[in-house]
Amino acid sequence: MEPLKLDVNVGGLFLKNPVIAASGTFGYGEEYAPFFDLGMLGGIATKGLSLKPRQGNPPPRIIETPSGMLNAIGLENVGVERFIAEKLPFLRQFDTKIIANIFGETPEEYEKLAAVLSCADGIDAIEINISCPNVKKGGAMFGADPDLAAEVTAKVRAETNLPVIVKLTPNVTDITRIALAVESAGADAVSLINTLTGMSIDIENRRPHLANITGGLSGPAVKPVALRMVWEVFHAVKIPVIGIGGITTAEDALEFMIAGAVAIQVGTANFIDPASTLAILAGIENFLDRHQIGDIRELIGSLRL
Amino acid sequence: MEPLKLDVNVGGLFLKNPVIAASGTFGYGEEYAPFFDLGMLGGIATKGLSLKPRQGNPPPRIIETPSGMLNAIGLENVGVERFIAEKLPFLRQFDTKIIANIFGETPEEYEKLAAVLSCADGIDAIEINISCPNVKKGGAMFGADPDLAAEVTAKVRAETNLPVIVKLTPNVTDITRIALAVESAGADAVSLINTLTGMSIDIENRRPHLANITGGLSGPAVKPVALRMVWEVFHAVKIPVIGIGGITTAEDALEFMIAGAVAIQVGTANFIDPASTLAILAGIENFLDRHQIGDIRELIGSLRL
Amino acid sequence: MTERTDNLFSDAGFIRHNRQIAPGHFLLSISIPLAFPVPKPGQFCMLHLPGNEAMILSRPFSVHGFQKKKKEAVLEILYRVSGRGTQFLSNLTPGAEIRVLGPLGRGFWRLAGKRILLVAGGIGLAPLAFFLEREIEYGNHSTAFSIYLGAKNAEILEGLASRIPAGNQKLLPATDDGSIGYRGPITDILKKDLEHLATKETMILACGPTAMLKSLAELVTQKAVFCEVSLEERMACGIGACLGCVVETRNQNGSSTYKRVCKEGPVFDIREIVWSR
Amino acid sequence: MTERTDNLFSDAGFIRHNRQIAPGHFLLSISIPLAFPVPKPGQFCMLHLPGNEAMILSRPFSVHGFQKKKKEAVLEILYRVSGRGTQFLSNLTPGAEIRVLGPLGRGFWRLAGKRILLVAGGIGLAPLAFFLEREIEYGNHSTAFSIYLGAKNAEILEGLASRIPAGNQKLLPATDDGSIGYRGPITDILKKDLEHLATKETMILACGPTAMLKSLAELVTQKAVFCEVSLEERMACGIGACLGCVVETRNQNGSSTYKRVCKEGPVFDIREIVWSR
Ligand SMILES: Cc1cc2nc3c(=O)[nH]c(=O)nc-3n(C[C@H](O)[C@H](O)[C@H](O)COP(=O)(O)OP(=O)(O)OC[C@H]3O[C@@H](n4cnc5c(N)ncnc54)[C@H](O)[C@@H]3O)c2cc1C
Ligand SMILES: Cc1cc2nc3c(=O)[nH]c(=O)nc-3n(C[C@H](O)[C@H](O)[C@H](O)COP(=O)(O)OP(=O)(O)OC[C@H]3O[C@@H](n4cnc5c(N)ncnc54)[C@H](O)[C@@H]3O)c2cc1C
Ligand SMILES: Cc1cc2nc3c(=O)[nH]c(=O)nc-3n(C[C@H](O)[C@H](O)[C@H](O)COP(=O)(O)O)c2cc1C
Ligand SMILES: Cc1cc2nc3c(=O)[nH]c(=O)nc-3n(C[C@H](O)[C@H](O)[C@H](O)COP(=O)(O)O)c2cc1C
Ligand code: FES
Ligand code: FES
Repeated sequence: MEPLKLDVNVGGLFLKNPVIAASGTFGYGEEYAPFFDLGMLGGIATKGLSLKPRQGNPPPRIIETPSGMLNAIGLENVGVERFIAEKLPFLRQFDTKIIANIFGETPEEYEKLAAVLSCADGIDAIEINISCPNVKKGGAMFGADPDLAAEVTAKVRAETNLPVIVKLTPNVTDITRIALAVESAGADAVSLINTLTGMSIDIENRRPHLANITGGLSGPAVKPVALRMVWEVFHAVKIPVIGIGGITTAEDALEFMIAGAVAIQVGTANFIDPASTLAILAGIENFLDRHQIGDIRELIGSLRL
Repeated sequence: MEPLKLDVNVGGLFLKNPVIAASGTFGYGEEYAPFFDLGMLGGIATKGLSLKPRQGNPPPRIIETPSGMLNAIGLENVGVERFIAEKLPFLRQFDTKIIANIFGETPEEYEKLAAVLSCADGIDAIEINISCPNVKKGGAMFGADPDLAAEVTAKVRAETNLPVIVKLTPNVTDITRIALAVESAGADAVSLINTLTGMSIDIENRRPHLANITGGLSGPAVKPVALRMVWEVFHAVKIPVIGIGGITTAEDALEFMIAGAVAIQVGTANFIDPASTLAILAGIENFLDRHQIGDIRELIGSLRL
Repeated sequence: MTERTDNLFSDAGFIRHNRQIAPGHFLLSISIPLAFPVPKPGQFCMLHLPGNEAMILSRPFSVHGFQKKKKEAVLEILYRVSGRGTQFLSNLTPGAEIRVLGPLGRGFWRLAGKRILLVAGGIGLAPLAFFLEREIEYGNHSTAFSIYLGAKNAEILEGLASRIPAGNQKLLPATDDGSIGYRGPITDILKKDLEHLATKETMILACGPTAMLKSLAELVTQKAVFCEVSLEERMACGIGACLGCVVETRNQNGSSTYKRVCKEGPVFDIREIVWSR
Repeated sequence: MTERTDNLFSDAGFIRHNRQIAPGHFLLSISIPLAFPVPKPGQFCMLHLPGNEAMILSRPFSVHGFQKKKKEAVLEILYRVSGRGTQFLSNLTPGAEIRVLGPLGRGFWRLAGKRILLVAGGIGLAPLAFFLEREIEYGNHSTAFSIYLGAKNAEILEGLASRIPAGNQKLLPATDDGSIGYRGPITDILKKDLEHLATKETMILACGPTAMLKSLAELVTQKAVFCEVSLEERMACGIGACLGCVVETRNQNGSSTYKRVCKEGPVFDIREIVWSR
């Protein structure tokens, strides 16, 4: 029998399989290395990186919700310099693609981040996070406005030859407008969704569960919304779409790929089981086998209406 | 001991308690009458009414999702005339407030519906549904645009002396903009949220689970998003806010009231247990007792930051 | 329009036993309060899956058996594991609490007839066996019953057949793999038999997969035989409130309307249904 | 910066027993594969709640006991029902599968000392009892141990005390209602005792509610006694990846940093913590 073809091309980023660990849920890889060979993954998106190290928001930062969780980490990270010096060498040991997720408070910060990362050896793509709901400046502000989103994208595009992925926020009226804007501005791919803004209250003391008051909702609860948006964007743009949001099982991943995602990212599920990504990959292979599909690309966007 | 004060004023709609059955999940009341005295509820919002009867969307119309469900009923209803002739008399037997939920394809249709319902004896308020994601024309289209939302509101306002509640869609970038627009246009209250647009795919045959492809997500999964929006709108407008979205327990209802909702609606939970509304009401009373709060209004918007 | 059925029950029952009768097929016995109204064959219940809060909707199941005892009533459900909810159900053990809403919908019409053919596709036997049990109980001797039972293989067929109440009805088996009875769709046997039956004195009650019901629909429009089918559709409320469970039905004037399987059904005259999918 | 701990286990265990030791307090015994690395006192595990998919996050619990047997290892958890997850846990019965991730975090530092005071607020006893057990096991005779145990009432205190390994340590009880021992916060007794103890030769290990730890923090900054505390914070991953579980800590230069309870903790030098809430 022919071996299964699992490799996909995400706008110039070539992955050996479509399973990527999502930004912010996989640390810098180190924490998951005890559980399996990270080289089995298609790719790893790093925790969001900023120019300077960030402390993030005060705790409590997380709370469970029905089939989901809210987080307000606030983009705590070691900063791009220390990432390159201390974290990247570890990641580069593995035969997987490293996607640097970046975050800035101004378009210029994104620009500089792209420049710095393009010089660092071992980054395979840049994912622009214009969709973090948990920070006061930047983040989702850029992601909710097509013009700003395009500006950030264009600035990054000009600084790098790496594939540029723009990560979109679901907290908008029409996500296809933002997707089209960043496509025109030179994005090689879009990834969606980031978290939906949510809130949770401790009724006994009448305080928000999160110190930041609101946080980002992720996990199985958001899957239907994420899937709908992936399907909409897939039909609106020509660049590849990476599906994210509530993917916990291979079946979930397959829904996204059938809806049009060329690859998928696994976020919150990593917390449910540190080996989730592997189980998802194995389940995808199993499904292809069972349906005698030799190449995963046959599945992408194959929804029958 | 003083009796608990549970009554609330929703912009001129006086409810004996804050628990309302949500539109589209409680039929025209008849189906729930076998389970308890409907007169125990603060209010009942009817299935969305249109000028002419509507067939709704083809089946399948619903599918379960993690801690939630998608529906694409497509506003099947008997039409406003038959509602008044055949359904309203039944509802009026009970000592509860009847909120007519209305839906049109044009602002003029909303206007006519308001006129017809204002003449009918026994309607206590009108809830304008500008947020249904499951119909091609009208619905969410009006709810996503502040100007259109205001236009519909103003037209209804001009036709009726009944309290006018505008029901908002969560599928927008900034829900406070829509809330402010309908407030200026004369709304007496806003209710939120309607469903989040979502999708689900049957991977075995690669078809959408819903004939309508997409549907509206409701149930516990959406609660964090709904609560965040209620809190945002509560701080943005001066008119009262009705909280809706995933309310399944008294604790959920209390979260919304602490966040600023003067009343709450229970939707999907009616399917989980037909007597959910009563259990929620009992739980609220219990909480007030336990915390020695004599008047529920002390709770509204009492979130400590 | 809406029929009022005030005689409804929604409360906790307890699992008495939950035992496998064939691979993937289970018989669930629930002890419920005597207040549970006596269900008619063809009616169904909504079972709430206890514990797993991610599955919010109750699952609909036909009543397969019902007995009143001294202090409790016993409700029987025959089910097949076909997804995550039924998988979950199959793991529940005696003593577990389970919320039951029912009895729901309208049951089979009991028309006088010389001959009643019960056509069951797999787990579709559940309500038909209950129908037959009631007929036997009421001492209906003037009618001849035949059960056309299709299943995947002999093991499943025999497990299901063990649920047919004792009587002198005829069992006509068919399996997909021919491991017992006719090899092929059960409607094949039925078609042949119908050729030499007086259709006026015959009525058919059927429950099973859509493909079977579609074939049946073609069969009975050729032969003018009265036929009722129990349909399945995804449900949320089970009581007629959500409008989630509709099927397309034909009106007299040729136009079509949606009817609620949970309320106007689950049993319909087969001629009423528009078989689109 | 990040310590690499490759010695991690994530796999299914089975519940051996799950029994109430006092109202709302349970002892859970889990059989896990021998591959589970030997935990140090103060380390914790994440337990995945099986079945209820709406609760997606695993719950952190200190290791309360650990034994290697011939074919399996046994992990013991002592827990209090404090919310929906622990409520769910308390209903699990022997034989149920439960996923365990661990051992996690760093444990208590074992400094040589003449006198070790273990200060436990209620369920905070769980890791301290394990610490003591190991000391006794290793035959540490040169150190005197005292256990300061505060609880709501006598019933809970006695239930918890039954989990203290046999030895010749002193137990100093306090309850909120005075039904046994001192009436009031456990830190009151400790404060008095600290007055005539040579703080140089004394060290304190503590675990309990934030209010207790805060009083303790004040106490030990007055007296210069070495004190380690095990902290609690909401967790998602338990392994240092999500940055969800941070606490504010003081740096040498007076500035503050967030540290992950799951990775740099859960045990911290009490002086390091910025007690804001
Ligand atoms: C009136 C009626 C009577 C029924 N009687 C029986 C019976 O006696 N024995 C039996 O084994 N089955 C019966 N069914 C089918 C049974 O309800 C489904 O097999 C069951 O709901 C599947 O749930 P799941 O979670 O395992 O499947 P999943 O596919 O995981 O369920 C996902 C969702 O789809 C719904 N769903 C899936 N399949 C069906 C279906 N065929 N019909 C309706 N909803 C479905 C579920 O309720 C759930 O909301 C009946 C259905 C109806 C409508
Ligand atoms: C390192 C560590 C060790 C612990 N050891 C023990 C122990 O040995 N015995 C014991 O009974 N308890 C222990 N706890 C506390 C225990 O984790 C919580 O009581 C439990 O998570 C509550 O879950 P719940 O679903 O019942 O509560 P809910 O309040 O319903 O939980 C909602 C969410 O909040 C989280 N949460 C609630 N309270 C706490 C808390 N105090 N700490 C952390 N997360 C919380 C839950 O994990 C969950 O995500 C420990 C906590 C930590 C961080
Ligand atoms: C704790 C946490 C931290 C996150 N941090 C980031 C981040 O730094 N950058 C980013 O682009 N997305 C971040 N995300 C969003 C995820 O990458 C993902 O888009 C989202 O969680 C939805 O996917 P999921 O439901 O699979 O988790 C974070 C999510 C979580 C839960
Ligand atoms: C089956 C179904 C039908 C609905 N029909 C209507 C409707 O006719 N008009 C309307 O304004 N909202 C309708 N809704 C939305 C609900 O009233 C409510 O806003 C939403 O479901 C969120 O609340 P919940 O999570 O409590 O269900 C419907 C929801 C469901 C699930
Ligand atoms: S299931 Fe709700 S109307 Fe039939
Ligand atoms: S729980 Fe995730 S970093 Fe500590």
